[in-house]
Amino acid sequence: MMARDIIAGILCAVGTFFFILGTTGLLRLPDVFSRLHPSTKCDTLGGCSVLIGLMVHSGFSFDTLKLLLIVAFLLVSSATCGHAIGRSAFVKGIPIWKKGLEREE
Amino acid sequence: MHTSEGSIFYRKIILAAVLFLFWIVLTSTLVPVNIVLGAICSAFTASVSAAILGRVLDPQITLGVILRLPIFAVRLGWEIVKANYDVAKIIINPKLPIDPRITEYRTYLPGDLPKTVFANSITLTPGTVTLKIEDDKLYVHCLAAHHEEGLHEGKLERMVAYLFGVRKDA
Amino acid sequence: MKKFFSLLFIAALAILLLYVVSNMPGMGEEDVPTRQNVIPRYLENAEEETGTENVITGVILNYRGYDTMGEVTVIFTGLAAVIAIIGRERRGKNYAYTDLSEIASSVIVRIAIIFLAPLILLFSFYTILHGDVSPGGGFQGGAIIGASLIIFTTIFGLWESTSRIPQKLRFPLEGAALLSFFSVGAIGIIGGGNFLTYTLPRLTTSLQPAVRTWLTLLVEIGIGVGGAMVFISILFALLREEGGVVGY
Amino acid sequence: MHNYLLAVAIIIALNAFICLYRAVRGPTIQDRVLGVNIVGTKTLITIVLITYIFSEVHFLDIAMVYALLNFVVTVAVSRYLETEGWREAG
Repeated sequence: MMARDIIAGILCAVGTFFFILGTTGLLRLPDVFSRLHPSTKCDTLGGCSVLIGLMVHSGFSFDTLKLLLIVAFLLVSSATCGHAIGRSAFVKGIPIWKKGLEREE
Repeated sequence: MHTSEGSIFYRKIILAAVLFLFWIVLTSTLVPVNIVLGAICSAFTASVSAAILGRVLDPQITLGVILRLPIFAVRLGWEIVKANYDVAKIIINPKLPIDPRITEYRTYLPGDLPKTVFANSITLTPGTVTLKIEDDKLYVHCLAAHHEEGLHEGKLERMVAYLFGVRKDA
Repeated sequence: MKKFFSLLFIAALAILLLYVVSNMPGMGEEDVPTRQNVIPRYLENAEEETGTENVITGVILNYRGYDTMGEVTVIFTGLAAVIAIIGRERRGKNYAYTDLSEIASSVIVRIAIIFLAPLILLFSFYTILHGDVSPGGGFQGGAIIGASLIIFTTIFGLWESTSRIPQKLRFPLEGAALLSFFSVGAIGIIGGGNFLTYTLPRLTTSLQPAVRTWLTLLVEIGIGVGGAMVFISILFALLREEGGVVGY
Repeated sequence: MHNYLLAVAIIIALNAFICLYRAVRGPTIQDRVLGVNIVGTKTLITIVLITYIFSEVHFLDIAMVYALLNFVVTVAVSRYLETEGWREAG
């Protein structure tokens, strides 16, 4: 058991926690706009955390750079995807959920 | 965006160089055959994508932007961590204390690229998602009231302005 | 009641299938029928016989070359079917394009695609060229090129895409897949071997593996380019409408 | 460490499975697209974990393809959804 493995383990655990959080948010929140929040934030951070953990775990090599590339790609693509979905819902005029309304399951 | 033939050519070469680095990372070997293939492929990709997309590398990417990028990335990373802590608190709370609203925000950032970076940073940070962008007006969905206030403080905008070296009154 | 019966049916089916699966020999065991005859030869000799590190590429492009040629033909049949119904673009005729949308595409998505498109394109070339050492190959790389063109078309519009990749360019390239197959196969026949044996006449044996590798690469590139062009042609043909005015 | 990574992979895969609920049930089409996108992200991370569990470096390429296609699918479908029906509306 090396210090590197411990750091990697902690980062992976944090990532898993955020993934579970994202899933919970996706199931609990009331409408499509608020569901975008856990998807864009928790999944991005969870994914990046697990990937960085694996980078620490594997040590430096070309594969580490590949993982870094995936991290950068994940950051750009998840933000853009969240925006694209939100925009399509907004342009289509889906009403947003206000306080006091019934939850839309 | 006044670009002469020469500067387009230089930007094509820079794009090809970036793609070549990407190729080296992908193939993860330094065999001569691979390097030759990579040089051919990246040059070909640069010219083809310039022809298909109709433009090469945004002219707003300067050396200064690339140098300031790591600082920006670290600050943005910290903001993302804070954002997640915030959203986590809301989701775990059994009462689900949310009060969603859509707010408008006017940005002074010029050009498409800074606006895009700004909008994507908004999407990644506390309880806000950019829904639509019209010229310099952004429609932002906020999860709760304090997120809206946080957005209007303009901290993120200052960060992006720092990245692209933009002054507010410029 | 109906739901109950369907559930019951599904449960019975699941039990039956699980029973059948449990009687099958385990994965990777020695006495599996597929491991008796042809697989050991592929696994042992593929690397030296075909000159490719990835056994699957060796099987697809060498041992079962005819099979792959058939698959390429299937893609062409798809294109032929689409064209038979909708027809190719003809010179001097005007077409309307269905995506003259009044809703302008988002700046954010456009900028993101402009940044990512070169990377996607380069990645597809990587997939095509490194089919012999990594997962991937001509078909997969061609599909990735097709996918990148799909997003380009959805964001920038069909008119622009068709003018950037004109039929004049697409038409000859579509045949690249079959053509590279036939020509490389014919080289084998000229060299005195079988179809698709990748041998050149009167070559010293030390040069033979390198030649095989490069010819395999050539076939991969042909399949990739041809497949991508076929995908793009099908996409354009499906989105097009006849009888309107060209342009916005 | 391998067993630990395997556990993480299994938990994330289960998460992806639960997210399918949103893709199947989601009241609006945008919900479904969002569900599919999230399942894609989780699958990507699972593939990367599997790379390190089996020490098969080539799987990273598959993970990259998955990331690219996830992006392509989401953007293309969202674009289709927002322009859908513009002709009927005038």
